Amino acid sequence: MRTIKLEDAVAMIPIGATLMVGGFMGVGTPEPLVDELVRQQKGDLTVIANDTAAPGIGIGKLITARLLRRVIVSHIGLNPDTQQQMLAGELQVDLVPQGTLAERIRAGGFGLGGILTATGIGTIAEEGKQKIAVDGRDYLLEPALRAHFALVHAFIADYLGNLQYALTARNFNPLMAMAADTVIVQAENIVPVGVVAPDHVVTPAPVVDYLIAKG
Amino acid sequence: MRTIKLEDAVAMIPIGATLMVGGFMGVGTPEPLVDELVRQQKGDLTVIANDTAAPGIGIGKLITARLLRRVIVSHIGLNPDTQQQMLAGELQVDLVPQGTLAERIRAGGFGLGGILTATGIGTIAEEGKQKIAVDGRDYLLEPALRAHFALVHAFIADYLGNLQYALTARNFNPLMAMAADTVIVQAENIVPVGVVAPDHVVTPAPVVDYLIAKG
Amino acid sequence: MDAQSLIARRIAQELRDGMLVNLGIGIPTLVANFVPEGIHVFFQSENGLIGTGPVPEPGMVLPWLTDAGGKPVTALPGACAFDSAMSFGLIRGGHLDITVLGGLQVDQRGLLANWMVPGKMVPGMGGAMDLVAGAKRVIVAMQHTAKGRPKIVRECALPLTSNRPVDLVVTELAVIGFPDGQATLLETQEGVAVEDVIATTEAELAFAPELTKPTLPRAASGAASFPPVGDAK
Amino acid sequence: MDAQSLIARRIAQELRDGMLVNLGIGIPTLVANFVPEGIHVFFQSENGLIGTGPVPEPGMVLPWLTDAGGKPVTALPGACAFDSAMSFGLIRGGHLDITVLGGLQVDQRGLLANWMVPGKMVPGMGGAMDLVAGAKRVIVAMQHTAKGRPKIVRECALPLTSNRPVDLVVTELAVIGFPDGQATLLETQEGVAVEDVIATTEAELAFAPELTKPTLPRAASGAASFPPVGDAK
Repeated sequence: MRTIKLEDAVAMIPIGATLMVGGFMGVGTPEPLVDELVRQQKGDLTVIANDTAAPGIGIGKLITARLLRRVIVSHIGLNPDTQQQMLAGELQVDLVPQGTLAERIRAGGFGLGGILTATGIGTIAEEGKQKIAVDGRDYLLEPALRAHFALVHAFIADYLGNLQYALTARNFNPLMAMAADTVIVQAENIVPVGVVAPDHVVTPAPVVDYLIAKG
Repeated sequence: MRTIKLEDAVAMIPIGATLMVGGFMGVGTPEPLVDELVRQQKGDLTVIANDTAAPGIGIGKLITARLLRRVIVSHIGLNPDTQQQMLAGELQVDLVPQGTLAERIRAGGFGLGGILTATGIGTIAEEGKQKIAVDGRDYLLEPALRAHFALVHAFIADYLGNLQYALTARNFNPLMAMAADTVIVQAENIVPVGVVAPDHVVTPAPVVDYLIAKG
Repeated sequence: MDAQSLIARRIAQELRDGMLVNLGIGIPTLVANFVPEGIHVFFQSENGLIGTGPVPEPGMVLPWLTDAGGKPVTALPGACAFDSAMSFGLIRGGHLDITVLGGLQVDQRGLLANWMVPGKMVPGMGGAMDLVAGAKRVIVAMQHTAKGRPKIVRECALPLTSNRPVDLVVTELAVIGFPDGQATLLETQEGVAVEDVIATTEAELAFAPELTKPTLPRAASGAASFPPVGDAK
Repeated sequence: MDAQSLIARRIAQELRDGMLVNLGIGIPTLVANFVPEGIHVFFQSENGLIGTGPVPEPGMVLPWLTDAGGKPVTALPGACAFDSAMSFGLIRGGHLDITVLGGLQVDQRGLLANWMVPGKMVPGMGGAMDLVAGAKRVIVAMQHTAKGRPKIVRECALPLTSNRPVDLVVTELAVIGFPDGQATLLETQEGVAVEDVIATTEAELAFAPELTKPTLPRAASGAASFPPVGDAK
């Protein structure tokens, strides 16, 4: 793990990259990283996230700035900009059931080829997907998801990169921290090694590549 | 969640049941529950666990007492009794790669049909298993595992049943706490509600059925 | 009591001590206000918390503690937090005793449509498909009709949420179950006549034995004359 | 220096700052004693810990903190604990930079057998199959021969651990890699002649350019005359 300046971290991300971005309706989204993506006008991005939040919040800022080519999300209902860009054909929106999305990301980070879930069977979400029977019950095969970069929000990071999350700001963050080639973390608090008890660490330090330095 | 006396908890378990038992070489195995199984001579059991520990330790006690018909485990190397009963045809031993075992148990608890892993491909562990190609790579389909009862060891339980584990005694315990019809917990410490911070809870209270009362 | 509270109060009677329950947004949220005395229910918020508490006092908002809509909440003693994989593991894995969701349409066999109106409203399914596929019991909380049109229909015109039928539909008029895969009127709300339910329901209804049978033959109720659906709220 | 320490010391030279490394039991464990100065390596114990420390002082044993063999250890500052799914997620998901394992046999193409001897020793694969399938780099630490018989063979007689070839085999005699799927002698340990390696190796060896080519033609080395294997330690 290396510490890095916010602008240098975002400078590493090429136009057209696939990003996982933590957060649930903006809660637990690393806002400084989102703001810097907008400032550096990193465009043509694919974003994998729970939702597109709302205008002015979290991923909503990327939508409004028209930096996204495609989103893979479970919900866009609270962001009219997303709906409008989607209907105008300017943004590809892949809707995935939330539990399936979480497990597909986890599978990507845990080295599994995909997941077998009954969710979506008998609905339009099953279209184009392989069905696999296990013990007489049908499941959809939903492939694993990975990204070039994960933008992760943590409540506490220690100097080694061990991460702890706060309450509902945890959501997709620890899953994404496992599932990207390069993991960039913005932490509310950076603390010396040993301040976080081993049993309270949620994301182990070795998976973190970069920790955004305090200003 | 209900509190229950040790003997009453074990009395619920029928002869021939399938049990998941937490622990790794006995570390994190709920020893009082194991001892009570031996005392009540609950036989013909199938045990799903990481290993069979060693004679006199954890699941090793069930082996020595000849209470097991079948074990589904990743390792038996440190228990000569297991090897001897296996070679004598008295005990069915299903060996499963450790990471596959952990994920199969998790899949059972998380409502997934099974897992797709490359582990075991090209070895005798692939025999009889379905191979599934995802994005051009082969994976073994390993079905989910569930049990009638999970015997779980926790470091701390609160009065509601929220669980926290200690260091390497965590291992399979939180996975098994999700994957059985009835979950019985033996905790080293039982504390009032609120003593464990919400972010430190590993197993949420609602999945716990019974907590062994202190003597 | 308004229609929404009537629905929520009736659903709350389904709660039992120790249950894990997920409440959707809208009417379902109100169920928490009617938990019978003396029982403890765990409410799950799918964004990662069991033990959601009421809105915080002014000055006490924690930005990392919200409901699934992003609105600040509090946490009760004994609450626990988890990631989204665990949250849906609880849902998909059969640990969730009851999910209460809103509905756009429910059909004859109990199949639910509640996540999109093609071309008009495409919010995404969020957690709805997992909740209906995974919960032990699925209860739909909705008004009986939308703009005068029935929401309990012969067949859903809107895209389904799951191929798993719901267990109970509670409206301001009635409680409907699906024993043997057939929409069945189990109760009417206080002061509502069986005939009122039939008149505002498109689906063929069977009747629970303890209900007074309707006096009008089904064919005469005119249910088949409702205009086609598709823009239900 | 004894054979085991020679092997461990050479493997330790493969470690880099910040790496996540899993050490198997036996010779691999010794690698931790030779970590080069000035670098920090995360050692994972697959029973659920990163940051395993040395054996505790008398009176300081914590029964909930052991190595994968159940022996008491300590935890270093910055350690973290996790369940077995996470432990193998780190391994299978490509987060583990190096796994160092013991070996019974390694073949010509780098395929490893290290988990059973049919009819004699069936301990179970434990984590070995996941480690070999999942780690970024697989290093085998083993003695060059067992009871005088080569362990680096044309084809493994014992059941394979994975269909993924290992990256490096380090013995007390040599360092062997598998570029282009061919066993290749990369180095000899100090004082060991290339001929000594050839004489104790059954597999056909290629030679790294910087190595002195052997003077004996391969066919004359008599490697083909080794007795069949099957009870290697």
